[in-house]
Amino acid sequence: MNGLQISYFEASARKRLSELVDAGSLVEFCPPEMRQTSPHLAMLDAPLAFDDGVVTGRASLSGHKVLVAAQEGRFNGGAVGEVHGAKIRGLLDRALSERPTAVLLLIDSGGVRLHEANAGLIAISEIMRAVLRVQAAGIPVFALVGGSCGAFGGMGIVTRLCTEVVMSEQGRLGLSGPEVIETVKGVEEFDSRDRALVWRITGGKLRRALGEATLLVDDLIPAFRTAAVSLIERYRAHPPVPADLDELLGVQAELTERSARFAAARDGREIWANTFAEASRVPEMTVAEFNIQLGEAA
Amino acid sequence: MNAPDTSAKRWDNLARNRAARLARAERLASGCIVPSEQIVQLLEAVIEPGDRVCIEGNNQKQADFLARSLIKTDPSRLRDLHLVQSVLALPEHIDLIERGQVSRIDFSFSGPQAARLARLVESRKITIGAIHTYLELFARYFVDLTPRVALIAAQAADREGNLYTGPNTEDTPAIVEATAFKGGIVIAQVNEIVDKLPRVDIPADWVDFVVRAPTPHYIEPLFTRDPAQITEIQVLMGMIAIKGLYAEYGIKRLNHGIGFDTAAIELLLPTYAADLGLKGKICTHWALNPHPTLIPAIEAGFVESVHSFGSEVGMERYTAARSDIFFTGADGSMRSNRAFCQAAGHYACDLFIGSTLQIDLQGNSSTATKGRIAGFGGAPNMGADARGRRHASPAWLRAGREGRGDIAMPRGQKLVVQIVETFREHMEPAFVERLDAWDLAATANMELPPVMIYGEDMTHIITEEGIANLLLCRTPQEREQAIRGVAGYTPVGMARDPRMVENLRDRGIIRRPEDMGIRKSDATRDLLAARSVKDLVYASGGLYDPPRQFRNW
Amino acid sequence: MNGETMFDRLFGAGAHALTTEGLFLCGTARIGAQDVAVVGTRDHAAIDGTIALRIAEAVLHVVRDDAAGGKPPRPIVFIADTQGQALSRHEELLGLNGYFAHIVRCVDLARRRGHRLLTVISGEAVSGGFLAYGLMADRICALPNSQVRVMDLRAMSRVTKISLERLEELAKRSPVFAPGAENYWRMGGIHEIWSEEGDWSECMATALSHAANSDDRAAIGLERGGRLLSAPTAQIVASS
Amino acid sequence: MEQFTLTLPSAAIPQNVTSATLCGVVSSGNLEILVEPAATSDACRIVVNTSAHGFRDIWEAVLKDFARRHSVGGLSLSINDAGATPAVVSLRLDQAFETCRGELA
Repeated sequence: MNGLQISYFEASARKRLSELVDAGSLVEFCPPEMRQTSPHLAMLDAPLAFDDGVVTGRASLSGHKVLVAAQEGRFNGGAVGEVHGAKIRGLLDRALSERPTAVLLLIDSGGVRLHEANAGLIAISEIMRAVLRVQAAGIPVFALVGGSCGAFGGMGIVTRLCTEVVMSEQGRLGLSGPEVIETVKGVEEFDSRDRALVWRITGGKLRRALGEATLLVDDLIPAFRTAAVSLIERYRAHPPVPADLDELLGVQAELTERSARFAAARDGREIWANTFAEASRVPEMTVAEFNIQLGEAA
Repeated sequence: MNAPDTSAKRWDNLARNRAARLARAERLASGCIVPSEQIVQLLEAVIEPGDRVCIEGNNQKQADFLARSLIKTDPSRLRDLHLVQSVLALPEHIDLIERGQVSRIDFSFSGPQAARLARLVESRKITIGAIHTYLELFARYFVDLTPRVALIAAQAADREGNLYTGPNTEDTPAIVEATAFKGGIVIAQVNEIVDKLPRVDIPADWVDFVVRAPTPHYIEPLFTRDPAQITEIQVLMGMIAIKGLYAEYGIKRLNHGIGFDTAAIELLLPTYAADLGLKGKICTHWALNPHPTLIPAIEAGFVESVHSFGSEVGMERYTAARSDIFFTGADGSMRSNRAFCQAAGHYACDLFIGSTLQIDLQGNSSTATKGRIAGFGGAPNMGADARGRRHASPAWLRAGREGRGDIAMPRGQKLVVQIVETFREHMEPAFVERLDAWDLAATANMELPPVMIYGEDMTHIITEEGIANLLLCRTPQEREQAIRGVAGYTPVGMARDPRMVENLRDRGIIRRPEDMGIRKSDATRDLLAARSVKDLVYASGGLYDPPRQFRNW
Repeated sequence: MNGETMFDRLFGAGAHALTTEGLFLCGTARIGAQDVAVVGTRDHAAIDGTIALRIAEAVLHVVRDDAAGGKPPRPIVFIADTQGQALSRHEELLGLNGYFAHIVRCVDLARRRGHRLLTVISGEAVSGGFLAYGLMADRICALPNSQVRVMDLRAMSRVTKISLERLEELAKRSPVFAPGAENYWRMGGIHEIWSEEGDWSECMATALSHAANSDDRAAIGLERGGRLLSAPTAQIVASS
Repeated sequence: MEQFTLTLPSAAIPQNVTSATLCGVVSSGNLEILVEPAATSDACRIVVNTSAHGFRDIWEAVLKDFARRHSVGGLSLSINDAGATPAVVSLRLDQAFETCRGELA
């Protein structure tokens, strides 16, 4: 049918995965029919999902073996509970024995699931350590961020631990959600209902300009697929090596410089002004135009 | 023959009274320009007790500064007023009633103030003359409800008092015409006073005073629907409307109500309808505000002409750049006109489609709910057969044949369609045995239950279950079962006679999606030509400038 | 307890040389005969970019100095006292999560270089601030009366629309959502809770000797009965 | 949550279903449906878990119509619902059925 191409932002986790990897290649681990659901949600009389909001499996992507996890942002905001977190951690453990070409994490999460917050917090710290173990074994872990919940809380940290981060401009990445900041610090600090402002603080074009997202793509599943394939090809030739002292001292210097340069910044426009001749036009630019201008600036 | 006795009867009382009012105001103005800090004194000088006053406003622009100023006047001097105006939508409109300055109101729509108004009516603080349609109220301006003083809103004035109302011209010409030519006083609030206007929408000699408002008049972006909020069910109903109705009847000239259901139809035109080969065959001529969701259809070449009741915030540059489609002046900006567009919607369109809150078993529909006196604005004019119509079109003729059979005098009928999901949010059924309007009429002492569209005008109902064609029903029983037959799992729907409903389906009176060759699983949001406001901006080539609350970038 | 008293109890009087810089602290100490580095925060610090960079830098400098001096890698003791991440638009704009990820990488480098990592929760350990370094250690210990949580029950009740009474009732049966070091202990997120009466420097020495660089928290949570599904679920995905 | 199970007579699904399929997402006003093979070929077993209390009669009507409309004997449906309207439930049921048949085709 002559509609739009399939939006990554709007698709469910299962749809994203099925369109991202080679057709029919997904084999799911701990699939919904195992009904590994959250007893904690049940205890609080909240609705359950048969996969606890995350799909984990193996697939091929342009012929390469990958392990994949996709969080369902529409189920409890993609939040991490005990089972949900254990599935992602188990997938990363599996990578150590199965040695795929890459692990893809389709992150769409507000962070810890409040209904089982303690379990979620520990689970995320386990995922963080597992991501590092997988990378230390020479297997890249790619984060794809383009869903309605973005990547926040602990999953925002996990995203930044990944080898590469692919974002769409609709994707958002941060630590504390704007609503939390507004609730605690007041609307003057952060007006969470000003969606354009929220986007300028957390959105894909800001994260790409800061270099935190390594690729910015259109909000289309095939665009994410193309990006993932290109990363796989690149890392197949040069597997990741764990960060050494010099590299981390370099990052330290870079972040110190960022903090100093933008010591008073409170809006993405101030970051863009550093790179783009017409910073005010950045929000209106197409992804292609944005990438060209960013490339020229670099 | 004796000479006429001119002393016995004077024929220029209105003019002399007008002159007296202007004389009282003379010291307050320099030429026609009144400083904003003098506005309260001006109102007190020109308005007299018992006057019919119109404070311009619609569901779009509002003469808000003048309304705010009116409630600062001395209630002992300005009292017993009769408000004759399109809407009572600002808090100040109701404040004026609460201050005891108003004794009677005739209006069309009260939207956000509906609950406050209902309380005032119940406590007998105010008498409602009638709740009109817009066109009906405008008509009465020229018969028995002519304003004595009109307080209007314009974008700009020049120093002579010529007004530029631009894209948001809306009700202004109708109000000013009635007031100025019947000895009344016209006061305009403007956003700016300039040396040269882009064009003159209202000539200076129809305007008595101009005041520059401290803040620009408020305009509500009422016709913007964020495509992100359109549901799969609305996509499905949109597909049903296009394939089962628009294509079937060849609907070219039409009006859409506001809402996500109709926004879905607009966004399906360049995709679903184009795939069905319907470009150029349906939806070419519109009586419609510049809906942002119509942009993709316009860009796809679906649309030939759009005349508008009002404008829409953020659509100014787009409409100006598409002057082949929209009605624009020599200066390049659009001009709307609610009265003409209402007439166009009533007489020159073959179809009206809109949504509602309740439909009863006769097909009467209403958005009225208990405790709220809201009115319906223009919908009843759109959603009524134009019995005076004398020009034919294939769609109109076919509807007439279906409704009257072949034996009667050949005559067409307008297609009046309601599109609703069987349950609204919170599982409120859209189909009811009895409209809430009856209870409202009883508690508010209204002579008529507030019905938006009468059952006798309603020709089709679309729900997620399919289409009921009420034109083809031959008895009240058939009509009732046709309605029950698309009422889903509401109590009304569950009480259907399954055999009769199947019979109606065999006769094509009820058509299910599968009867029309529509696969429900095709109903996904990926079929929409825009999935977000940003998509609309891109579709417009950057010409559409959405208001802040619709921006997430 | 003031910082000095606490450090005296942890390391023995005179066996620590710590400097504080605002809410950040670092320095060296001894556990028995062992030299250790100490890095952490105090007074319920809200961790912002500045503190995050100081923590990361301190860890990198320990790694660098030990390597440069040809010394065996010293253990690093993290003192965790944080109310969580700083809540600010500016910090979000600059990507505070990325600063935290940087700490995590630095801690991971230390682990890979053979530094044993021990966390002592001395006041509060909350959410993101806790995730950034406290939860990354090999062995995590809590002093008595320390607070560990994501969100208090009142706030949780507001967000989840479940009544506070019901949450309090359920919290008696389940460790998964209510604040408390005890709950984290049952789930394996904290290895040890020390007692007020105990000899903390002895506890330190024992804890350090138990610090292994594998992540065994899910297994511990299963063993202690606080996290019954984590280990089995991960196992299903890891090896089905 | 309210839970109930229905076993509805329905003609046997023509194909042999061996694997499970999942359709939909559990989010406000939405639901997920897990379709699995079941032993009884002349009936469809449906387990409903819903957050909206007091609508069992409507659920039964919707599900009975579904079992009449399609040949779903031999299937077992498990539903997690977060307050979907009957329109959404019907749409999702049809999608689940088509997906399940599509996977076989």
